[in-house]
Amino acid sequence: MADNSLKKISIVPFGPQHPVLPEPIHLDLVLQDEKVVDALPSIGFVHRGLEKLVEKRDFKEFVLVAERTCGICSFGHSLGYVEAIEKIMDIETTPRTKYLRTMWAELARMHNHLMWLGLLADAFGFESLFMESWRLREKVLDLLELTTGGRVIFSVNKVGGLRRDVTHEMLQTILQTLDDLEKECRVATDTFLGDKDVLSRMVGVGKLSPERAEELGCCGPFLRASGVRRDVRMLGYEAYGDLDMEPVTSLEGDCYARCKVRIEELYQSMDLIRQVIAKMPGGPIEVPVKGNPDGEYMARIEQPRGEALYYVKANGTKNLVRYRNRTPTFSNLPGLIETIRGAELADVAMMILTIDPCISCTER
Amino acid sequence: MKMTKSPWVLHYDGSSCNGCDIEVLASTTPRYDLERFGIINTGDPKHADVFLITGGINFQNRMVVQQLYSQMPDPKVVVAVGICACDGGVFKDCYNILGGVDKVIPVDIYVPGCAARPESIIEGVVKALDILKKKRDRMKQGLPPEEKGWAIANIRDGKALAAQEARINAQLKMEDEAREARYRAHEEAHKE
Amino acid sequence: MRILLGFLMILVAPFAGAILSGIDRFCSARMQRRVGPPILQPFYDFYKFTQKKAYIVNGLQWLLVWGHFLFVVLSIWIIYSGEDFLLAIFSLTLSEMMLCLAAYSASAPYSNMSAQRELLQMACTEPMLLLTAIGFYLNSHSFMVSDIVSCSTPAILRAPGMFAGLLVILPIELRKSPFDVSSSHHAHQEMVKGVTTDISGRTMALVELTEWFEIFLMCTFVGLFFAYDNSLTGYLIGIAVALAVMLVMTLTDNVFPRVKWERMLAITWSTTFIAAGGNLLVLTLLQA
Amino acid sequence: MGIIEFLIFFPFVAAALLYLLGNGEKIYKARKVIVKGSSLVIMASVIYLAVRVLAGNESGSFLTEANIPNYFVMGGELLLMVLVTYYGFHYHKAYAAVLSWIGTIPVLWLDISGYAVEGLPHFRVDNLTVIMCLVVGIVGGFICIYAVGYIKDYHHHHRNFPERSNWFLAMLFVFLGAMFGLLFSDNLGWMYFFWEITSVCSFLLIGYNKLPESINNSFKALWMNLLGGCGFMAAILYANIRLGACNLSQLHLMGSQSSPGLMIVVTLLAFAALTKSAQIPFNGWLLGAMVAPTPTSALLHSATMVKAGVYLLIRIAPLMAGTMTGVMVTLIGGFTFFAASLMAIATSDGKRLLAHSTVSNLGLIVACAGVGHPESVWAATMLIIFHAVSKSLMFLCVGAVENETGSRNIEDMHGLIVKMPRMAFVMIIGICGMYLAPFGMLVAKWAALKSYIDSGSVWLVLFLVFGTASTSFYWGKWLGKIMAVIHKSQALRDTTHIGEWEAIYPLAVLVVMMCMLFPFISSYLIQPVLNQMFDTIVPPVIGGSDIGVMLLMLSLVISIPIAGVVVSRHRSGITDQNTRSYMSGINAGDDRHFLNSYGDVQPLYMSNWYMIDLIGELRILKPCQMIAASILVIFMIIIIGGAI
Amino acid sequence: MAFVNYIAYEIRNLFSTPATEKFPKEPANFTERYRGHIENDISKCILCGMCMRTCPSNAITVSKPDYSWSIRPFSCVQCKACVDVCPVHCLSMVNSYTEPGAEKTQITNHYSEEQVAKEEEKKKAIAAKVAAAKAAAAAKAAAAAQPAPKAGTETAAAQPAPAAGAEPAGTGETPAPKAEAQPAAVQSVQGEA
Amino acid sequence: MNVCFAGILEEEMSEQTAKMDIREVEVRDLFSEAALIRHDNWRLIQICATKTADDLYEILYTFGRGYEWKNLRITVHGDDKIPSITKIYEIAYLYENEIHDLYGIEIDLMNYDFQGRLFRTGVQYPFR
Ligand code: SF4
Ligand code: SF4
Ligand code: SF4
Ligand code: SF4
Ligand code: SF4
Ligand code: SF4
Ligand code: SF4
Ligand code: SF4
Repeated sequence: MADNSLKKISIVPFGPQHPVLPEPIHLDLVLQDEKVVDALPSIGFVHRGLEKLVEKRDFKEFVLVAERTCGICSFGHSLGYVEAIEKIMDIETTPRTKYLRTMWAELARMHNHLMWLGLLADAFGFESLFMESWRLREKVLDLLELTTGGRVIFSVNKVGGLRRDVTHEMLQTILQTLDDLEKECRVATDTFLGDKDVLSRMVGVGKLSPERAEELGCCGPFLRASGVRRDVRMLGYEAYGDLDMEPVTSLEGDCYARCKVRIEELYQSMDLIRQVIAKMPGGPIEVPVKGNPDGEYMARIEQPRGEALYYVKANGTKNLVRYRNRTPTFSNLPGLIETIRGAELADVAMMILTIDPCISCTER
Repeated sequence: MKMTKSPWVLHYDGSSCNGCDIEVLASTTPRYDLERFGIINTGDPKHADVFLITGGINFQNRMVVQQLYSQMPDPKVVVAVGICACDGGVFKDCYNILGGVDKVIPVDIYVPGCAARPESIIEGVVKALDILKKKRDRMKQGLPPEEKGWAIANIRDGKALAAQEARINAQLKMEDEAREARYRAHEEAHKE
Repeated sequence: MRILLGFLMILVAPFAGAILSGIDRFCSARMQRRVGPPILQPFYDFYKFTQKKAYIVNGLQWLLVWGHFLFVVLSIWIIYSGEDFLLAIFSLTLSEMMLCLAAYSASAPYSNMSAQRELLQMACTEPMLLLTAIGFYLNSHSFMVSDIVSCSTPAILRAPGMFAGLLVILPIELRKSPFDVSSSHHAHQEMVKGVTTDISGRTMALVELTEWFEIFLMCTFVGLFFAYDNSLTGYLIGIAVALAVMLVMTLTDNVFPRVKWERMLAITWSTTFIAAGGNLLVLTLLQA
Repeated sequence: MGIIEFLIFFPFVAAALLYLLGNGEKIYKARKVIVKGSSLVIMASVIYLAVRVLAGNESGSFLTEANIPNYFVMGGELLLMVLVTYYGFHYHKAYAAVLSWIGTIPVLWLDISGYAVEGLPHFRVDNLTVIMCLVVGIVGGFICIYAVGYIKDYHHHHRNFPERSNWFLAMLFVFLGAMFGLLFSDNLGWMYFFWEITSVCSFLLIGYNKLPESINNSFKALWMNLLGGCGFMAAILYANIRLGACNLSQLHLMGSQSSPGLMIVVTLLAFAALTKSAQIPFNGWLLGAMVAPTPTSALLHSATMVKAGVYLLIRIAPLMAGTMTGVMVTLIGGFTFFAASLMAIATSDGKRLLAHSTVSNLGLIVACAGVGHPESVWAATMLIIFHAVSKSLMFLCVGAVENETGSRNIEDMHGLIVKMPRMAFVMIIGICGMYLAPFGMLVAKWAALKSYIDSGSVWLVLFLVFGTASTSFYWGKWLGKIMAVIHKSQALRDTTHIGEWEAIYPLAVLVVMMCMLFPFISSYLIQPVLNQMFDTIVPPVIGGSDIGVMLLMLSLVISIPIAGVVVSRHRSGITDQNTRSYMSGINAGDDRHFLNSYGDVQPLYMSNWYMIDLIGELRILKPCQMIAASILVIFMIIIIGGAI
Repeated sequence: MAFVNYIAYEIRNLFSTPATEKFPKEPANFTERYRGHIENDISKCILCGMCMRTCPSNAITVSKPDYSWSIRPFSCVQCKACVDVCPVHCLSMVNSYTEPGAEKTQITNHYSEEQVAKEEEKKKAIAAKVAAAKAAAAAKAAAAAQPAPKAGTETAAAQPAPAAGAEPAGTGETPAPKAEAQPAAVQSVQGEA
Repeated sequence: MNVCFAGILEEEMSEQTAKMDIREVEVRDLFSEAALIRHDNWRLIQICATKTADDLYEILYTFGRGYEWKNLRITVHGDDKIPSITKIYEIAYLYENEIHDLYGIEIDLMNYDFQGRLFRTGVQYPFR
């Protein structure tokens, strides 16, 4: 009798172009006041159809396309792809290859996590922290450019090995920079984890229970922040088997936990890189590749955003039959929708960011 | 005073791989700081002078790009950042990529690179400003902005695009007609 | 004479406001370790907007934006010609309301949502603005600005709570973090560009211009707390404090995340209630 | 002389005539003529009265000897009691009957037993009366005119109710008569009689369509008003027996020696007034009253009946200044102002929102009256005038919109400015009149604020500032909805009856005119009230330069749309280019649609903010009533207990 | 505490020098490995076309008949694949990026006079060796393959952007030379004929 | 629901091999198989289609538990209708819509059916 609450729902198009979304994803948000009652994603604004390119490019050359699935985990994509091919062709790469790949993968994780922190800060309107994170990220990019020649697209992997070696001086520079970086990062990360106003935006927002996270097929830091201890790196691909690491987890399952997990992973990556450099073996960086692959394999790689799968099916010709990439964001989307439901509009941007969505690999 | 001292940028990510995309963002951050040229990365097409677009055009985002372009007030310039935006890059053979940005809106400056380096993006925007000024002058003289035309028919998948538009228009028309009918019924009832 | 001063200040205000906003942007950039735009950047922006076509969504919006502008100007005129302070605040409120309505009139998702948020922001600031006026009244027993500035004690002595409350809501008026809920100068905002989302070109220039006036007006509010006896020292202190406050605002902009509206409402209303209300209580008790 | 009696009796005559005329297609014309004619007569006579009184020709007290009328009054009271008893038992709500007995029998006994003080004038005319008469007569007249067309439409829509529109219109006129009676009465007993008539009228009108909900709500209104009536009765008894006073003006004179006994009377009267003006523990009846047809809501529940309560409070305002009673009244009023405006935020039903807003504004007036300073009385009077006009305008508009579009929900008024431009324009005027700066309400608020500070009531100031903030929130929301320009949606064919326009336009003009003329209203109408009430020359409340600034604002507000029209005429469209509104780049063809996640065209619909979960009626109405009720009870106990 | 630290940090930043590069005033500095743009030492190039076939974005066109090697820098994704594949190492990745421009240019390197002369010599020698009997068949094949090289050899094209269809090798319309599994030798023979 | 928290078991850490654990099932058994798997607390990792010959498609369902994983594979023709497993795994809708949009294989009774507009492509069913 008192509340005539019939017509109070608006449907708002959120994205594809929206300042807090660096990437085009679209959500229909069903809002009541500012509360999100329901959300439905639509993807495809970046869909290029690159998986079908395997029919036009030969399998070795396809590495270059695969890594352009995305400019952020570009290294991861090339890694996953060559890993799958190498498994099919039974190629055992050299130890130095493995260590260098691991190092780059971790550097990429660092730049990604710093970038993510910046974007997160931006999502809750903390511009200076965004600037700070990205300033720090530039240092990682410098390292990557120094060693690979590219800031975001590295083009170092190839089937059977690497295209570039890294000199001793470069490794020293990396160590040096890491030390500086670790110190500089503290101010920013402390603010993320300790500032009361920042916490007020993150704590308790977008909770996801471990059961639910598993059920929704989440992966990566998103999953680990819900308290599930799974990190595909533990499978020991490349050099990870030789390194000393533990998955970073957190129990809260909210945005704060996701932020915490990523920050800890940032420091963990620094640690891993130090380990890698300390153990770095010498030797060649590639092995000869003969013939064409025949068979199928699905490689699993832990990318900054979580587990990515690279399914390759080949039939003995130089063009593959199928290349399929199931990316972390794709499997995190249902989790995202789940957390958005019932959230505040102001939190939507942040929630979207906490899965660290990468649409370009989701849609390929 | 020159209007080129305050170009505001609208950044839209077409079907890029994010590589160029984050480089555009990176160019606003301390290391490169676009703001020292008065450039602000605004999220609103209606305030923007420069349309920075990364990535190629695909079947689905074509309308978005055109929409945003049409919402930017004249004079305006378009800067295509990255090889993908220039001509489709490694994806130009993909079935869903129509090609570079110039397939659907006129592009004034191409910034090559995969990914385009922030320096190069800055340089591109600065170059675009000259064009912006020229366009302003043209506008002052009452001339239409020189814009290179484009047509759906020129694009691969043109037919499918046209079909998509037709579908949307049909839906809109249906809506309109339904509303009309409602109004008419109401008026009928009033006539008694 | 006073009326003339009012008109003079209408001319001065935009320049002062623009320079202040230029300084703000410059300092903000430096705090983020960037070079930042030149101090005169706001003028460039303004000029740029005047050079652009206005793509507007409807004519009503244009009118309302003019209304927005005129009433802020009126507000400044009222204050500097020594008229009623409370009326200046009413005029300011009216002007903000017009901006909201301009956004509403676009009937577009983001304009609409931010208009609602803007209304909420107004609801957050209005009590405090009124209490500021009351603070002055309690000091000088008049709402007339001419009486306020010639009162023998500066208002800050009697109404420090009001001053504190005003500082808390100032970020709202200046559209700064932590309270830049409806529209923000930052690029990345869930509301896109807030109430100005659907305003463009020359119309937008007007909004910018109005914003300068608003900055100046806010400085005036701050400064008024320090004016006494119509004396030069009072005015100078006022100006100095106003400048310092602007710097502090730049800093707050940089060290706070944007809060959510519930928190904004809670913070502003509770500080208003506690600081200003407490001050009011003490003053009335003292006077009684 | 004569004009007073005429004003009281004429409406009854008109009512009888209308009732006897009956219903049916054929008499609609005749009825229209009668209603219009009587309304115009009433308006003319109040204006005549006003002119005479203001010119100083007719002022003071009349009718000292009134034995025969006294019998009429007693008979009337008895009749009302019987009526209520009948309805109470008929609908199994015996408590109403009981309350009615409690309220009526002692008064009858008083009159019969001879304890009643006699020999004093029963009528009084002064500036306050004149102001109220003007409000009731003019606004009421327009509403009656509106009602003729409206009720026809109403039955056209609601064919499921039996048509009793003759009865409805008659009731409206009866009510007007009662209202005049109440205003002119100085004698408490007479006042009480008219007071009860208004209560019963309101009861009958709320239950007009005899739906279960209406019946329930009408009884709610009845019992609350009767409860207030009991308070009134107690006051009369105490005044007559213990103080030997039967007139309001007598109480006023006794004010100088401010005895504790007097305070009891004042408190009881204040209690009665609080119920009638629907202050918070009693606001339920006003909200429920919104089920009635719109003219009822407009007439009874915004413009007149609820004003009876505040009228009484203003009458006793000087007595309350600085007393506990004053504190109680201001507390309740201030709290009501704030809480009701919060609830209004969470309301989307247009009429219900108006009801909340009415309660809230009445709260402000009540608080002003409670303060009892000249300035606050000035503000209260000003508020009454402006509120009555603007609010009734709003009610009429909402009613007309409802008849037109089938909904009175604010959400459905989206884009009204395009759909029904004339109506929207009038509504905009109405809303502006309710809360925007240069319009009357705000002027009055300005004075209220000043007087609150001067009286040192901190809580009132706080209530006022926070309440003002929430007030502008909900009006702003509504205004925004109306002003949303949706392209491509054609205007609806405006089928509002001419009769409705005949009421709406003049009221709209009145709102604007009053804003422009408010300095005159202040100095010629209200200032004398203060002088009479406080027996001194009260300095002008609002300063000369302030008036100048306010008028400047007003002229700006008015000139902007005019300038817009002129400019758009001359420049053939202000727009350089119209563009689509921003929708994240996926507008589908126009402003009103976008492509949704399924790739389909989705019409855009934007709802307003309501914060139902935070401040919805369901959530805070009960607690607020508890708080207010306990404040009321505690204060009454303290005051009355202390006095006894 | 974190909050206070951060405020202190911001204030310190206000007075320290910005981290911004001086880029437009001073030239950008590139690391040695930076993959900027491709340059071809045409004097060494044997026009074998390996680079053309490897290039993932079809940026390179090699035309034997015209003795030219051209690259469209606005298509090159700087992957360095061509450099790695070039049998004579005449390609190099220079560490400065291609300047942004209003047109999508194409850079063409022609053989110098002497080189052309030398090639002509060689060709004649080869032509002599090739049996005259095969001439007819070769001519036929050449006629079929004619369009492909032609489209590729438009020089320094000021191509109007929207003339979409006409864009060389930009879309998949013109048969992309590289994806075909044709043996390279045949193609060169075709070019000669 | 009771989920096995992924403990790090030694045998799971063992090297990935080129062998994938794939079980071929009939289309009609898919639903019941999936239900059984779900019952054992396996999560859905991905669904992926491959065109192996003209009008012959394989669909691979991958499930995981902790670090373990296993696959089901069905083989269908282009105009076959396959059952949706969204009743069992609610998140399968994204994968299933994707397969429908790219391969044109009809999938019955998905909980969110984008009607072929999850990926709006110029070419209908590009992978067909
Ligand atoms: S990849 Fe990451 S940084 Fe890039 S747009 Fe997506 S979310 Fe943003
Ligand atoms: S997860 Fe994101 S960053 Fe990583 S590859 Fe995918 S799109 Fe790129
Ligand atoms: S040009 Fe390269 S880096 Fe840029 S979007 Fe395209 S593939 Fe990514
Ligand atoms: S009754 Fe009259 S106003 Fe109502 S819908 Fe029917 S015709 Fe329209
Ligand atoms: S639309 Fe509503 S008000 Fe009109 S007749 Fe129907 S129920 Fe009654
Ligand atoms: S691969 Fe080297 S030699 Fe061959 S054409 Fe290319 S640049 Fe010339
Ligand atoms: S660098 Fe890569 S893209 Fe550029 S020309 Fe060489 S192979 Fe082609
Ligand atoms: S295969 Fe033939 S064309 Fe290719 S590089 Fe070797 S010799 Fe040259």
